[in-house]
Amino acid sequence: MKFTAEIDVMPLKALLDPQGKAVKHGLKNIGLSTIENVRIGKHITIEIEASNREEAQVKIEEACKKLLSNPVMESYHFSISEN
Amino acid sequence: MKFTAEIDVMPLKALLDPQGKAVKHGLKNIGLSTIENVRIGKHITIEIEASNREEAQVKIEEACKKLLSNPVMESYHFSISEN
Amino acid sequence: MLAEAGQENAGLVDIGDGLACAFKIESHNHPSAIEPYQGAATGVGGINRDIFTMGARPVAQLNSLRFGNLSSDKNKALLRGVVKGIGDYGNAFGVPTVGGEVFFDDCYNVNPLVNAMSAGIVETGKTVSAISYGLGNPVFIVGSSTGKDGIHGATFASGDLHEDSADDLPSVQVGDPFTEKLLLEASLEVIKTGAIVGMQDMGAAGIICSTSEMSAKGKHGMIIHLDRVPTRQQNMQAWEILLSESQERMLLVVKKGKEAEVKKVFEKWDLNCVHIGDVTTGNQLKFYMDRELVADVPAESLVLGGGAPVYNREYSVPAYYKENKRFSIDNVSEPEDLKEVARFLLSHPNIASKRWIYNQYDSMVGTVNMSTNKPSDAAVINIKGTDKAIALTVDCNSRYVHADPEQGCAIAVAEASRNIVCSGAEPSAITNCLNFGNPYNKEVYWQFVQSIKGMGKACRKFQTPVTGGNVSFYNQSSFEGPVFPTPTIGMLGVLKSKSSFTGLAFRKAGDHIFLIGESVNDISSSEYLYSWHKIKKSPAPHFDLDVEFKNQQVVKDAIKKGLVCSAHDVSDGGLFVTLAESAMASDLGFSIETDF
Amino acid sequence: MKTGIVVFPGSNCDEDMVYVVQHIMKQPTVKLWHKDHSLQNCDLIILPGGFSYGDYLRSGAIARFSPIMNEVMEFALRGGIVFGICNGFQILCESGLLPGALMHNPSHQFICKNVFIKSVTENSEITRHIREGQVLKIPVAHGEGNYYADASTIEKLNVNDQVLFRYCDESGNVTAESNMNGSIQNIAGICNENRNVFGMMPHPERASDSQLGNTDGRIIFESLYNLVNA
Repeated sequence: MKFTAEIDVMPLKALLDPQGKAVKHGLKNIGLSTIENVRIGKHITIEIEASNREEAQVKIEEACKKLLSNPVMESYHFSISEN
Repeated sequence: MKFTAEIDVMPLKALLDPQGKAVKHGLKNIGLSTIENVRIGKHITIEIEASNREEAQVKIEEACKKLLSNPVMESYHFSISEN
Repeated sequence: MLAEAGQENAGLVDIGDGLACAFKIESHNHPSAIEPYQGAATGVGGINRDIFTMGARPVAQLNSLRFGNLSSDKNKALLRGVVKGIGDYGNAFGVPTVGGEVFFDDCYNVNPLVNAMSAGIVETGKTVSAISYGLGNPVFIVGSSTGKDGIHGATFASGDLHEDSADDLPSVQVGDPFTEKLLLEASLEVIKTGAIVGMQDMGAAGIICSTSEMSAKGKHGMIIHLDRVPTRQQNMQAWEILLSESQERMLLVVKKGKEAEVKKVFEKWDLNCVHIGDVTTGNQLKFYMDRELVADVPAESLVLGGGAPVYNREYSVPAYYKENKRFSIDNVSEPEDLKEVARFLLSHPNIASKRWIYNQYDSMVGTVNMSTNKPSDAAVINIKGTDKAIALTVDCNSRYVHADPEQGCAIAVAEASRNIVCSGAEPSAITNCLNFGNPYNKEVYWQFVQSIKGMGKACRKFQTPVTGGNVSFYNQSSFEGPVFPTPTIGMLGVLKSKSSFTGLAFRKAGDHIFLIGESVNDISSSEYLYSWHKIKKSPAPHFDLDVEFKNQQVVKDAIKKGLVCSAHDVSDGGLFVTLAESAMASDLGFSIETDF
Repeated sequence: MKTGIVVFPGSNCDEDMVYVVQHIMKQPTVKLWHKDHSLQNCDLIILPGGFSYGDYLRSGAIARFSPIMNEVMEFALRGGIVFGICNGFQILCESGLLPGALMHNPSHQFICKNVFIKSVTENSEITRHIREGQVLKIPVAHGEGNYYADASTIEKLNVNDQVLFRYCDESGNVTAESNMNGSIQNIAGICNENRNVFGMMPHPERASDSQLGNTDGRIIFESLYNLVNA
């Protein structure tokens, strides 16, 4: 069975996010001034072959832990849907 | 009212995604070989003050069109939730 | 020397033409082991702030990196992360990375060394000191907002920490090169207004450190309102604001009445500029939080030498030091296939081209790097508008220092001086970054004491004063011992005239090749012995400081007389590698006869 | 020709550009601060290299909305000459003054080294003094230099002779090996349809000072200012 995982990897909340700060400034320049907080991370989509949803879940969890996110600085969450 | 927008900006399907390819290779190295397709883009969260959901929708749409994504090479979609 | 060592944020040396050079090297070893990218990036940020906080504009950066064995994926990842961190920060900040060194050895497996060096130019007399005085003068904090960065790093009872939920404490400090570039331009601009009494960048221990250092130096006190400090995270406590090590922030003491002028500059550059307190008489630092006195400490006691405790540590000669002496070249078999040895050495990570690394650094921004199209042993930086140039290098073979700290450290200074001389410059002064193991280990402290002896001896010989530097202890290897003692030497040289600039590449077929200095039948601690024969125990290579000095004078005079087409120092890999490097840089070959 | 060099927060090659234009090309030069709205009636605007807004989000994405860009775009639409180098080229693409976009290098690494580029048209203000096919050694320094545009845009660029430079080897062959950032058809520089807005990724200002041992870039400025070997 084919599944698609939508993964978000974001910098930990307490960390300074220089990119978010700069984009917030940019949004102010185009008149969007009622913006409080901008944070920027990665969105990763993965198509994965697995015998069932649980197996896909376990594999994606492992991918996030081992490679896709750096636990020292990032947190992740993901959703899985059947193709 | 306070709203949070979750925005995904992804490279256009037609484009080569070298980073995606590198990550797919990395995943194979840690034993996750049943992976077809990896694509990497940006996940942006924005907290925005707006009188109602429609206004927040319009503002985030404008932010995506004008700044957060470049139509030549990227597409975007977002969801808005009330805080 | 214009500033006494340790007095200012960086060493300051007069280079003539009414100009001075501020330069320094610093380590960011432990943060880089935790998170290589940000650890290295914030190291680059910190060292550059030490330069422009004195009013000098950074013109060149170098770095000295040490990693464990490249066969391990972890070390490959550390190398990739550190190099990308240095590149991303340095390139965005806009100062060219013009030189450096990298060395791989098992002893650095879990504890990489990341030393960053920066050099800046300032008109003599236009420098700004890290000082505070003048009753009523306002104190400003400028630059990034303050967060709970580096708080867990503070030596606090763990009891105090549990009040903060774990996810509120940033695990790592994130560098923002963009804000640092704004801070650089704003700082240099505000200095020109003449409104500044003193300026200090915020490094370790943030506000508490900068307020006390500046006050102790100016023999005045301060009243600081911590609630006025712009913060990035909600409800920060007083002690967190005091100790925060958030990056890209400076403390300014401004002349009373000039506040508006200062604010205008920082507003132009979209940076925080907040009046958080005032200078007082006496030497007490009074910190208030919402008008409640939370700390009242004398500035004097916190400052190095101002009253901070001085320790006298025992040391003892390590066993390996004597064992090394038992090595003899006679029981080293000569390999049959010497070509194979040559190929092995030329491709060894410690010797092979480091292009993969330095091509990730912008080495040309500022259009001052004369070594881009004419590679030279030391990087030569054009001082526009004068006939002068400066030369910069960073050197240390830590394997030699491990074998014999006194001799090895003297060799490090000698090699730096050799690189400066071979590029056509006159050695001027040094800064150093002393990376050692746990100082409570007697054998480590012996390495430290001996290295300082060797450095002093060599610096006196080459007349290159030590203008300051940095010490990093507790660099331990994976097998519980210390890493190799690594006293990295950063040396500045001056070319009175750009015409003496000399490259390392051969120039024309038919030019004669001269070897200056006597060759000794000695392969101790060489890459050949250590990596090809895998003989790890041998003394430091043969070295005579007086002969070394004389050889360098010969090269200096030959260059001055215009006799030299190129000059290249014989170091790692020996004569063959040196000749190969000069050949490869010029697409010319060489033929030499040896007399034995 | 009075030249205005725009300084964005994070630009770091503005002084390098002033040094070449003012001291080497001997042209009157002013720096234009990104918050101002006056181009101080310059005849020619240069957007220099650097990391405007730290290259955050996308190189040039935020700088494109700096206040002065309104005037720069009006100036360009009225036919004024605008020349963007590296970050300047990225800003011109983000603002739509030039077609296409600059994506991340395939290696996802910053690349700084000398490369060879070949002029492929004499019909432009910055290549008019350069023989078509002439090879120049010019340094590049970027992390997002991978020029991309859709097929029809590329077609138009070629048909209208809007491609100015292509990456090549030392003898002028446009090869895959000489393409260090993946740009389509080795495109290193282009101009707009009206031929008054120019953009290139390599840095000619870093190859214009004889003290640095390479002046191949000077001919581009000599073309721009219609001077003969200044």
